[in-house]
Amino acid sequence: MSSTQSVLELLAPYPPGWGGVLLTGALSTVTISLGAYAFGILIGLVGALGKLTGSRPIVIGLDLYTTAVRAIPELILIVGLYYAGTDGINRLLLAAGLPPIEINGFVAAVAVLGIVQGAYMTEVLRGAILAIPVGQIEAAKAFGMRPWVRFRRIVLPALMPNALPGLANLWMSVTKDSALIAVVGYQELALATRLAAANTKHYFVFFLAAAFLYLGITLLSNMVFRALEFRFRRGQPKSA
Amino acid sequence: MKPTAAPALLVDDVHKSYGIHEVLKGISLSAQKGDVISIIGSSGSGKSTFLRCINFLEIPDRGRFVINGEEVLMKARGDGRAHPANWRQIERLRTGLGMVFQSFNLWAHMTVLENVIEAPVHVLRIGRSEAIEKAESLLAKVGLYEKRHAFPAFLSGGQQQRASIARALCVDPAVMLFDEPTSALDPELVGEVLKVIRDLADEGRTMLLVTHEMKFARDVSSHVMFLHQGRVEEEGPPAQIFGAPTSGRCREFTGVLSN
Amino acid sequence: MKPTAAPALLVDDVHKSYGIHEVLKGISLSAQKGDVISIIGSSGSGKSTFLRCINFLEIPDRGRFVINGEEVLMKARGDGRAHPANWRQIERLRTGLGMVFQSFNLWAHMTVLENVIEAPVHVLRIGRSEAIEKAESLLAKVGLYEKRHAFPAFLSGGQQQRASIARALCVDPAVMLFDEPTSALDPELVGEVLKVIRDLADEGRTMLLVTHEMKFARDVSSHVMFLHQGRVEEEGPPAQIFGAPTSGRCREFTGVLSN
Amino acid sequence: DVRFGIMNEAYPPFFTKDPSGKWIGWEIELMDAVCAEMKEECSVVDMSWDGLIPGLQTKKFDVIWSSMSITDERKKTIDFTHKYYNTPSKLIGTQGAATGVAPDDVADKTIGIQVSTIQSEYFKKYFSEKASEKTYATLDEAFQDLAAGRIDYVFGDAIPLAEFLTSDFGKDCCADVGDVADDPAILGVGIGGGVRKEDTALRDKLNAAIAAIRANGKYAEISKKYFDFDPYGK
Amino acid sequence: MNFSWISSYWPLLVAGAVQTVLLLVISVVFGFILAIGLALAQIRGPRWLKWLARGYCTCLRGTPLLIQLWLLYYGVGSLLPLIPGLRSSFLWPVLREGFFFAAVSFTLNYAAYEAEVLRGALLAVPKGELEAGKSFGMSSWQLLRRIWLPRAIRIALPTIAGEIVLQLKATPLAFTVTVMDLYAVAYKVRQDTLLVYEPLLVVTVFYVFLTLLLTRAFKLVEAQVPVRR
Ligand SMILES: Nc1ncnc2c1ncn2[C@@H]1O[C@H](COP(=O)(O)OP(=O)(O)OP(=O)(O)O)[C@@H](O)[C@H]1O
Ligand SMILES: Nc1ncnc2c1ncn2[C@@H]1O[C@H](COP(=O)(O)OP(=O)(O)OP(=O)(O)O)[C@@H](O)[C@H]1O
Ligand SMILES: [Mg+2]
Ligand SMILES: [Mg+2]
Repeated sequence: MSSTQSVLELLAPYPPGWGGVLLTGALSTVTISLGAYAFGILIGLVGALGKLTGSRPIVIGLDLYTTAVRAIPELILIVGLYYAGTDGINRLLLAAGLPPIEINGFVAAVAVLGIVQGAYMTEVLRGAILAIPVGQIEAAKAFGMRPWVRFRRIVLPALMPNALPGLANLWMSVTKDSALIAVVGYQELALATRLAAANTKHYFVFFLAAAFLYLGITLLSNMVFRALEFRFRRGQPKSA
Repeated sequence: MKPTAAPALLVDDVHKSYGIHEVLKGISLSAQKGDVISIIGSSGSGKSTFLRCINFLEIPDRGRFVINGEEVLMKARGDGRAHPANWRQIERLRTGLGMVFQSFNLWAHMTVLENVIEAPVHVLRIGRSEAIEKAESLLAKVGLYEKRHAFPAFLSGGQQQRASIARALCVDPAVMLFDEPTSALDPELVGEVLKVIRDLADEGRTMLLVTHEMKFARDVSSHVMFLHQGRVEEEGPPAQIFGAPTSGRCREFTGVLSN
Repeated sequence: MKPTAAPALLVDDVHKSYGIHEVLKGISLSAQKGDVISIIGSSGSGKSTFLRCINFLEIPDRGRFVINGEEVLMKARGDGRAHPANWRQIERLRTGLGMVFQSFNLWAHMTVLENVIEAPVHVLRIGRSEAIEKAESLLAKVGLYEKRHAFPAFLSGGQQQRASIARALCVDPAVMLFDEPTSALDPELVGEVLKVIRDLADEGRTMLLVTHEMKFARDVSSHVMFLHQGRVEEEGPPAQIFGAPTSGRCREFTGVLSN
Repeated sequence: DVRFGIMNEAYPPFFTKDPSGKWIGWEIELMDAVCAEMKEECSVVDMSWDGLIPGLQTKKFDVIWSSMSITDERKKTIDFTHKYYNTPSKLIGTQGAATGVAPDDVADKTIGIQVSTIQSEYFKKYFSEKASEKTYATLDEAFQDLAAGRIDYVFGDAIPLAEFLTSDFGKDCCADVGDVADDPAILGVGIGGGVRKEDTALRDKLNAAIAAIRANGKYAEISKKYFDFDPYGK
Repeated sequence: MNFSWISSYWPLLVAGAVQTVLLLVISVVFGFILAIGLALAQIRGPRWLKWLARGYCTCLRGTPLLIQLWLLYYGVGSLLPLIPGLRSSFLWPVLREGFFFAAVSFTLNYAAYEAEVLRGALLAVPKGELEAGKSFGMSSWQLLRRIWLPRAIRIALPTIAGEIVLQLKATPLAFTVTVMDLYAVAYKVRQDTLLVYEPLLVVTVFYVFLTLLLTRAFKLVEAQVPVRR
């Protein structure tokens, strides 16, 4: 590739420009992140409630989960689950005389990232729930609210302002951690950037372009998080 | 009212400890429909804990409970303490128990009106507009109609307390548990609340009332319990407790009034 | 005490609005050393707001303040409202103002004892062991010695209130601001607090006292102010306010007592 | 049907993806030729480096065909075909740096080397007593540091180094220092395809195909498009 | 499983572990201090400072740490030698190293994330408790040090622990600026031997150990103030 291409040509949305590749990469970054994040929130909520109200074995189990899953490098989790995991399953299936299955790499990556996110979320949400004045929850109990109603109507809105900054942080990190999915052969924004840069040797142009794409994603999500926070801080006096 | 019918509320021999500190050492109580029972006693004597045990916000170590004619199922656990056998049952029974907390415990993320209609709409499943209508009339009754769209953090102490009373009344509970419902109110409002409580009693509702205002207790209640160090030191009709208490401790406590 | 000396506390024409809602419409007050001034009035009439304006937890829109003989420097801002000119000065003056909050506001991350010694040790820079000694004697006085190592969340309402009284007393302020300091206390403890307040007055301390207990106000105060809708409706010695109020509204309010 | 595992990074001119997502490069064309020779249907599976070995071992594909150097250490884990290319190793330096590739020429200098390459092995044997080594994850980073003057030389595979020297970026700052003295034990082994240890049949078939295209001129034909020398080495 | 390589790699592993811990401790300690300032600026600062702090947090959380590191190392770092005299000054040996740039950019990045957490926690402290502090004449600094921060940090403890672990997991990026941290050593081993799991397992064990240490410490702090549930 000629090294005298202009920046515009380099970033053109159609080949030989790399703009399209970057945008597609950004799209898969967002998709993967959304999937993992949603899965993570689900795990986090269950995990936090389990840690706060569960019996001892449940609490110990969840402690193990949050400590281990956060500490283990994502790479080993994803490689372990996707390769060793499918291999193990297929061996079992083979032994049982069944045909092997193919686990979709995308699903595996989203699952792994979600499980990791879930461990962080568990702790963020646990802290947020602990920060709710206990009287608010007692009042809900006293009115005969069932656990689910109590959770939906009182606990969730009350924990949100405390949890949102942590949750926003996790979203910011998952958009970047999703680069890991390259391990199972998916091309998201980071990998697309490296490809474009190495092919054209215009490192600066492409890394800057990627930074702006990431920043764009962040600015957009920031707006969402700020709006949510504004909504959930309704009723709180300004900290004088 | 049939005085010999199943009691609206029966509590038998409640015990409760926090760690080694035994707060309730066997308290019993029986209330018929329409009874107003005042619970008095010095600070820290376990009044709030007793109320909180009745709707199982604190799990009593021991005791038998019959709420609105239905016995709470308990089971013993390994450590010898009792435990509710069925939380579903408790949740159901709680809808028949209204509670006004000592510290109000209004939900901070809702306006006053939202606070009041929350339980009717989401627990009793009354229609929203109906609930709002009822809530607004209750709020008007406690003089809080203008503040119905304010958030609790922007209310004065007395306003918060009135909101919390309105919230408890809005579910029409058969038994009401009031934990010092007039502590932040001025004498005029105390009079209003007294009137409300009397009206409720006339409607046949049962009320437990923790209070430090002896005059209030004397005026409103059909029965008074004096708690002292986790035990019922003396109980009886107000005339006895405030007129001629037999226990020395009770005489001392209520006697302060006549200073 | 020199009655004609500079007043310990002088407040002149305080105004305060929240949005369009004018809560204080020009309130003035002057207190000499040793005065106990009770502020009564219905719920929502602006009593707490007035106290909070005095130590600038709310910034008044207008007003002149002299605290312990020192005038608070104010400056006008663009929007016509006044503003303290020097926050340092306010911080310094606040050390001479003890406050007991209506909602206690104990620090949740400290034990009772830590709560009480916090300001003496870290603001007044008294030695720690000295502060502990003093705190313990104060806690004993309010009957909370046994609970000194408990965290606020594990206390009963009255215990929290007593802790907050002890906390305010421990800094030996020249002027004390009490916002319903006996709302959660039983009659015996009310008597104790009354005694404490009298002792403090005898020591020459000045006290502002918001209360709903008329009897308490009558017994303890040298002067009573009746607030109504953000204005001083009537003021005078307790005998006048509770005996022969001139304002109709005040008669109505205090008159409830004689029902 | 043989599946080839290729690292999903760009390593031009050997392999890279073009903007339309197609794999191109010398190594890709060579792969096609080998396949034609074997009369097999071939497909490409791309993976990040971290996925290559597990992917091979769990049969997501059958051959690693991704410029992987053959070393004894690696042979303990997987098996290799015979080499299919081997380029010389060279040293480049900042402009004005001493020329000469003998250990004495680089005394007291810092040399940037990509992690875990044959060059780093070579360094250990010949240079480590005189010069100091700085380890890089990729050569691109080493180039950057060379240009910034943080290191004095980069030691690596001749082809990417030459490519760097012709780029806008490398042209002005740096210059060729020369190919290092040969050591067949380290530098002579070359690059091969990685296969599972038990897959000896496939390995032999690949070896035969490599030899065949080498013999029938196909190899030279492909190489001519990319290089002005024979990448097969000695 | 094959761990025979450990015998020849252990000096590298130890050196790598030291680098990892150093990077973590430096970035967390300095980042936290910076985060307090950033969080306060967002809550209390004058308008311009508020926006500055908010913009900082958005940009640093919004772009990949890797890119920040490279901008600093290859961008700013390559300009440093142009400062006259710096090359010969005593600072140069430090400023030349990738470690310095990694530590700086990790600190800046960690501060941005932590500031967000602290901002939320500071806002979650009940207003009345702050007012109590003020009413005793505490200066802003005393209020912050004695009431506001301790209370906020307690509220945010579980999240803070998570952020530190996240930071630990970010340290391998330092390898791209030639810092041989533990993960980089493992990477080298993997490249040398093509063993996939074993080197990573060693890293994992070390990470788990660090994380356990951290969660233990945080649990102790958390237990200092019992909560009523
Ligand atoms: N932060 C606020 N924002 C808006 N309105 C407020 C705020 N704080 C208080 N108010 C309103 O100001 C009025 C006076 O409140 P204040 O707390 O001074 O009453 P109070 O006299 O102390 O009443 P109580 O006896 O019930 O404590 C009330 O109507 C209240 O709703
Ligand atoms: N969660 C708890 N853990 C430990 N001790 C507690 C807890 N809650 C209350 N206590 C203690 O139990 C005793 C009784 O408390 P309770 O709240 O029932 O008192 P009370 O009679 O309502 O007093 P008040 O009139 O002051 O509200 C007190 O000594 C209190 O410190
Ligand atoms: Mg109580
Ligand atoms: Mg008030």
